[in-house]
Amino acid sequence: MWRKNQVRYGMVIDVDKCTGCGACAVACMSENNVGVLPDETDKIRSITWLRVYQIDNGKPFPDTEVAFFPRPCMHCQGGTSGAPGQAFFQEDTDPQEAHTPCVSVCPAIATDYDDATGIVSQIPTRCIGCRYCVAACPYHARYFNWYDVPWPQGTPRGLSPFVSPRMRGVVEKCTFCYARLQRAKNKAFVGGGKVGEMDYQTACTEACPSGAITFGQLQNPAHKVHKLIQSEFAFRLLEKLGTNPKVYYMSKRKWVRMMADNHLSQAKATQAAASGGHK
Amino acid sequence: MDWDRRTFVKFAVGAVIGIHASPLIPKFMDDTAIWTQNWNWVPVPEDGAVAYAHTVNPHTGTGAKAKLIDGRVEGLRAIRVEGNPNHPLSQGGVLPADASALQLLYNSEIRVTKPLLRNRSTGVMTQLSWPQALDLVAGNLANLAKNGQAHMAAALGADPSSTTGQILMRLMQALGSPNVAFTPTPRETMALAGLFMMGQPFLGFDLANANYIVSFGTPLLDGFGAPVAVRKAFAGWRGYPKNQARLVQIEPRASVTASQADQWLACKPGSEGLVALAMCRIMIDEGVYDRAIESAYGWNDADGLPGFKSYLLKNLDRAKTASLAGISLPKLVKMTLAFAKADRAVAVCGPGNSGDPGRLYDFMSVLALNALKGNLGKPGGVVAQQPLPLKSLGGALPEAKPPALAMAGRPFGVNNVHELAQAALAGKPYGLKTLILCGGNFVFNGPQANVMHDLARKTPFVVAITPYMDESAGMADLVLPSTHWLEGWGDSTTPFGSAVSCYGLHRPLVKSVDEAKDGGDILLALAQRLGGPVAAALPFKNLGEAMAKRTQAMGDFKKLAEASYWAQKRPAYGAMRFNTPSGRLELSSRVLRNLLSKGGRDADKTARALGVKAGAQTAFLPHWEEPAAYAEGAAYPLVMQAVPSLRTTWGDEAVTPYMVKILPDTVLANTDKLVVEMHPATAQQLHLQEGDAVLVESSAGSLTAKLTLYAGAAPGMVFVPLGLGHKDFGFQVAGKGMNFNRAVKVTSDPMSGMPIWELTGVSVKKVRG
Amino acid sequence: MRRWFDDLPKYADDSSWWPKGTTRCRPEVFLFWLGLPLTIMAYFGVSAFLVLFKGLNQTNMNDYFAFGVWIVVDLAVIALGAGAFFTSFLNYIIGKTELKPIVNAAVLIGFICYTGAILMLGIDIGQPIRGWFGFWHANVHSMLTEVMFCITTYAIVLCIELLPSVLDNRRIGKVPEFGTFSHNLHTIMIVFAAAGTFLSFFHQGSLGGMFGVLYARPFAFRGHLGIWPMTFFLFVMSAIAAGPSFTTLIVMITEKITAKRLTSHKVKMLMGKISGWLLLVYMVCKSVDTLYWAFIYLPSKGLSVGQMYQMPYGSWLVWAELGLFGWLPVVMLLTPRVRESYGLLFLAMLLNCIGVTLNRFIFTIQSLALPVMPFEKFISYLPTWQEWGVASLVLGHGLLIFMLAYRYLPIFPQEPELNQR
Amino acid sequence: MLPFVFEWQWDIGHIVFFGLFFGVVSVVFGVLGLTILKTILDLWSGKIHSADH
Repeated sequence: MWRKNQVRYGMVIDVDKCTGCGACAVACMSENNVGVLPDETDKIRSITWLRVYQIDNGKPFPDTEVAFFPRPCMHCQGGTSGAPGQAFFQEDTDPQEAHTPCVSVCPAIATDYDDATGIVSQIPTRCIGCRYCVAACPYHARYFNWYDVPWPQGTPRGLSPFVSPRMRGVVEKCTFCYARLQRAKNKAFVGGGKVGEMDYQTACTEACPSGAITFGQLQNPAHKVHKLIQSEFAFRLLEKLGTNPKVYYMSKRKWVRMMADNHLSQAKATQAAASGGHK
Repeated sequence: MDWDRRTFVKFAVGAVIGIHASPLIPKFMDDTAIWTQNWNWVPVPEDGAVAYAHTVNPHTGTGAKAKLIDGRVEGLRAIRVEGNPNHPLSQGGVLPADASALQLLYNSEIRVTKPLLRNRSTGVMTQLSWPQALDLVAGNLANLAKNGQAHMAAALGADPSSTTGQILMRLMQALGSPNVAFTPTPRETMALAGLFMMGQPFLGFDLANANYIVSFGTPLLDGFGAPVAVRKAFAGWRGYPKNQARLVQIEPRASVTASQADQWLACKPGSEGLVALAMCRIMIDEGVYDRAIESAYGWNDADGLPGFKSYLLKNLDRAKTASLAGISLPKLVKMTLAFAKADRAVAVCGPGNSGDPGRLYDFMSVLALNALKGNLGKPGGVVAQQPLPLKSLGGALPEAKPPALAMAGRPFGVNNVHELAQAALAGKPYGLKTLILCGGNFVFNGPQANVMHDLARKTPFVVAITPYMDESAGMADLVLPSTHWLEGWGDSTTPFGSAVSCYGLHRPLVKSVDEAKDGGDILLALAQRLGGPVAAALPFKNLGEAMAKRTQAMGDFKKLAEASYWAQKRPAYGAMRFNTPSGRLELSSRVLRNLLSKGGRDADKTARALGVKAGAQTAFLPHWEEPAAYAEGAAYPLVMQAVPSLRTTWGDEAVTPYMVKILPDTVLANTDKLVVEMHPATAQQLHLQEGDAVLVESSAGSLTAKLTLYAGAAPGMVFVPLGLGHKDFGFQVAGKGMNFNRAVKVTSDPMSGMPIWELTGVSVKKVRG
Repeated sequence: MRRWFDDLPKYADDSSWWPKGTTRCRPEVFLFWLGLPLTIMAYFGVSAFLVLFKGLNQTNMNDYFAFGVWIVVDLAVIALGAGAFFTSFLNYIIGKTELKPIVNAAVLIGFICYTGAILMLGIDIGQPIRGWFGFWHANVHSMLTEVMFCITTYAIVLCIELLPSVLDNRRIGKVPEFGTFSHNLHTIMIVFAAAGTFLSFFHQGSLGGMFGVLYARPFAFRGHLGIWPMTFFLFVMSAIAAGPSFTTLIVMITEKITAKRLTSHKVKMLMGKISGWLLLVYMVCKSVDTLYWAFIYLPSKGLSVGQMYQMPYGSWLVWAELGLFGWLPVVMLLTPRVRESYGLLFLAMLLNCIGVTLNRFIFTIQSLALPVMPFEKFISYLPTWQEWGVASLVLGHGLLIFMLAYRYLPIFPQEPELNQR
Repeated sequence: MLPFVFEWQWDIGHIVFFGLFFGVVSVVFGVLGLTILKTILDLWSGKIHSADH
């Protein structure tokens, strides 16, 4: 049985519109006070809440093609996911069944699944740094602070007071710009209205110069995302695992859609593409 | 009582129980927990009243919205740069460079805060007061002027159309020096092509309304014109279940544009213009072209010179051309017919991937193709922008006597910073005594960085006006701190390719660091100190005042400043007015002909002298000249081209820490190694493998990098990311990768005289490391 | 005239502290050998300081390898330490009193393993001073929470279980308070044995559950039985199968080093037999589980077994874990002739212990090494010297404690009679 | 851990988990306490055991 009328924030990213410019990633970092380390080419320790993966179709010249998967936190719902491609967002009410991979494993409730919004929160000040959640996430959307951030002299002036900078030794990740929701709620409360679609948009959505990112309430027919996820071209990353993400992608290109999940038929090809390393 | 074992044990046990009973332990744990959340080296940003202010980033042309916070302790500060939804071009979108602008603004480790005098021998910097610094420069210039050597002072600026650029020009002109050059842009090539063929210097592509777009090697989606605007248009082309418009990309590499395009025709490097001509030929052969063009001057032979039609029919065999360009003819024909059939089709020319201003004849060819398509002045076609209603800063000033260094015997003066530098270095006709670098960071951006480096090193007195301790400042004797665009006044004009003209303006939003002044203010103060004609030519108290005068026609300056932009409402549709000698479209340019035969010179000879092989036979026609890079010889068998990316650079600003952070390891590999792309087959021929350290060497310079094999790279080429390899800009940016512009060989376009460096002949060798 | 050090031997003479009826090496020799564990501890000290002071960037762990050698060692030693709870379970609760001669040793080894593991976990987390949040804000749905609770509590139980052995020291035992206390503890030991068994059983399982519940990590995920994934039960089984072997192994090594007989071979054979049967049960389940995982579960996620084993973590691991270190020890331990031979029994038990260690390694490292997203890259991991330093703690403080205990505490009740000459 | 901890909300998991946990803990420490108590009583009543006896 499904709860359909709930507020569930989610995102649709149009891969065919994404030009991989990275504006989303940078806007995200400036919104959320992400630091920069002396060596950021060490990708397996570099904190990018929204990482733009580059993929290619592995075909020879001149049929080569690249595309981009901007990857925020998927804010997995867990539970029984909608069938691949099937758009309507489903969720399981049984708490045992419906659990987010990372939330259920955190020993200290430093990350939580907000039942009112479907947003997976992160509380760095409570995180003990066991990294169990990092191990649990197949999207590598969770990042551990391996270092203290060396803020260059003066740069803290440019930091936003709405998101506190993290300390070393804790995990952080995309929160769908939760601080923005807070502000929207406050405004709505003062104004006596409800939080409208445009009142709460994430930094990446706003920034994207080609409007490839759409954000809103997946189960609210009035919101754009609700229509978009019904499309036959909509898909999600690693749907077979049943993580039931709330971030959808769209592409007319079959190879892109194939690249989003593991397929026995493609086992070899995907491996080749992965080891091809054009990322 | 005495302390026997028993008492001790009792005491110990008692103590343990006591401690556990007391709140000591929980209190201590609580405190430690709190402490871990308040490490004093983790910054705590101050909260305060939030306000937004509109502005325009002059480097990207993006309409931005700065988020400001007024803190009780910290005062007013910017915490974010977001997009301005009202801005007609960027419509709320931003680029990485915009979104991370604060990282440059607030990094006091890279900002220049006070005037600094550098001792060349020791390299030691000493602080000066502003009066001292200005007197030093003014004294130097005045001295030159006194000895009739004013022309031995040169100034390089970022943007000639900006008010600061205008001030710089007037300053030097009034001083008596013809040597002012600016960062070369495709806007100038476009202006020339437009003037020569249509008498229209300001042309744009109505991308938003086109439904069939053929791009000739222009990196539409990797960085072109106003990148955000182009992306907004691109977003409109896309749709489900099928796209609204068809994009065809013609270039040698599977770039982002090529990949996102509906069709990618991989061509030989530098043959894009040729493809445009081939399309013209096909359209003529198939008779699918707008008959109106037959009335154009130079369609048929005229004045004993071949017309465009006969030139194509005679010299441009379809099959030969296609194979020369490396494109399958059937594909090309099919595409051309679709292009001709489409109701709102446009052919786009522009800067190359390496960010050069483009080749004049290629631009002319593409314009001709558009004319053949008959889309001039039509929605989704090539339109003329309404010229910006900008007043000039004052009356015309007398031309400086001695010829400009960059003229190099050309019939018309052009902005060629590279020729200026080379002539000055060679001392032909004369050398430089003073060099003013006003923005643009030429020592890094070049175009040929090593030449600009030498120029700065050889010139006795170098002044750098810059917000940052950048490469140019590092070479300067005197560094004058100018403001960041969020701190001061400034403006920018219509970006390349835009269908509507647009003026961007930025004003001081936050307190400027220490003693930094607006670049314009510094120049004006200099003018005042120089006095005489110079002061008279620039009678403004400050840059703001100058901008106010210049923008009078745009209405109330205060309102304008707050809106931060002025823009033409809608593209100027309707029959295009041709301000040519013939009053018609000129496929064979008479303007050009007149220029070449100015002063009774033989146009044919001049043309040949300038490097147009067929001389007058083709010099005035859109035609194709083989790129110089082909003629580099066996020593440099490969062709090098840049990979532009909004992640590495846009405009003349430096890459920011966040931009470096999001670079994939196919651009910047661990640790901080530049990565160059090559086709697997080419690598095999050179016995190179994935991950090899290679030396990319041209006749002008070199760079070392890590090699990656990319099937999408054209064989016989090597592709180098653009905009990395800064020596300065702090530990987050310095030493990341290598500078493409240190390896390029800059040549001059035969006819426009603009510097071009789209392609460079190189050799690639494996090296240790 | 007397030199200042002439009296040293007298002062240093600790023979009165030795267990009754035993002989130990001379103090200076003992002191000399203490140098070994102390050196290791020093190495640990330096590494631990660096990690705590500079942060976990001192390791080679990263956002892909969230867990490293520390977790592997933790899991391994906790599994090997299972001898403690299972032996005392058999001894006190089932009433297999034949195991009495070895139960002290088992408890001591358990104590070493658990304290070592806890210390390492304290260093492994990014915010050690906040470690207790795990207890305070406990998420009862997390396997790791259960592990934390059970391990800590069980460590306390182990201390209590070990207490009698300490109190029975010849000198300490003379103190009436201690003697009496120890006597009373002995009489009630069954309760602690029961509690220990309960706690141990659950956290051994939860350690396996930790991986089995990672349903987004196809390599580790396993189907559930009730609220527990298969790995829960597999880990318990492998632990109780390897524990007794490890205990016996240590005893045998001690015998070789001290050139004494500490327990009768009968006891060792019994331990071997117990190990053997438990390992058999485990191997059957494990094999079935592996087959199901490889041929039914993985394909359902669009993955093939081939993808799961990429060099350096190639398919050789399967053969090693299930064959050489799995079924082989089963066969050996269940063969009486093997158990009778000191050497072969030793070998069989060694294989058994390596097997369980390898299993923990595979679940920790390989689960993380394998990219789940098809466009991700495969990366491998090697620990830094700091990581090895911290990991060597168990060895260092293990040696130290065991040496002291062996010298002063009556760990091996059979020793006197077995070594009469 | 305790119902008055910030953000504590009751669910069956808490009851089961902490029920068992605190159960075991109280057994362990209870018995330990009793043993200590018994020891003290023994010492008073002179039922003294020591390594010699």
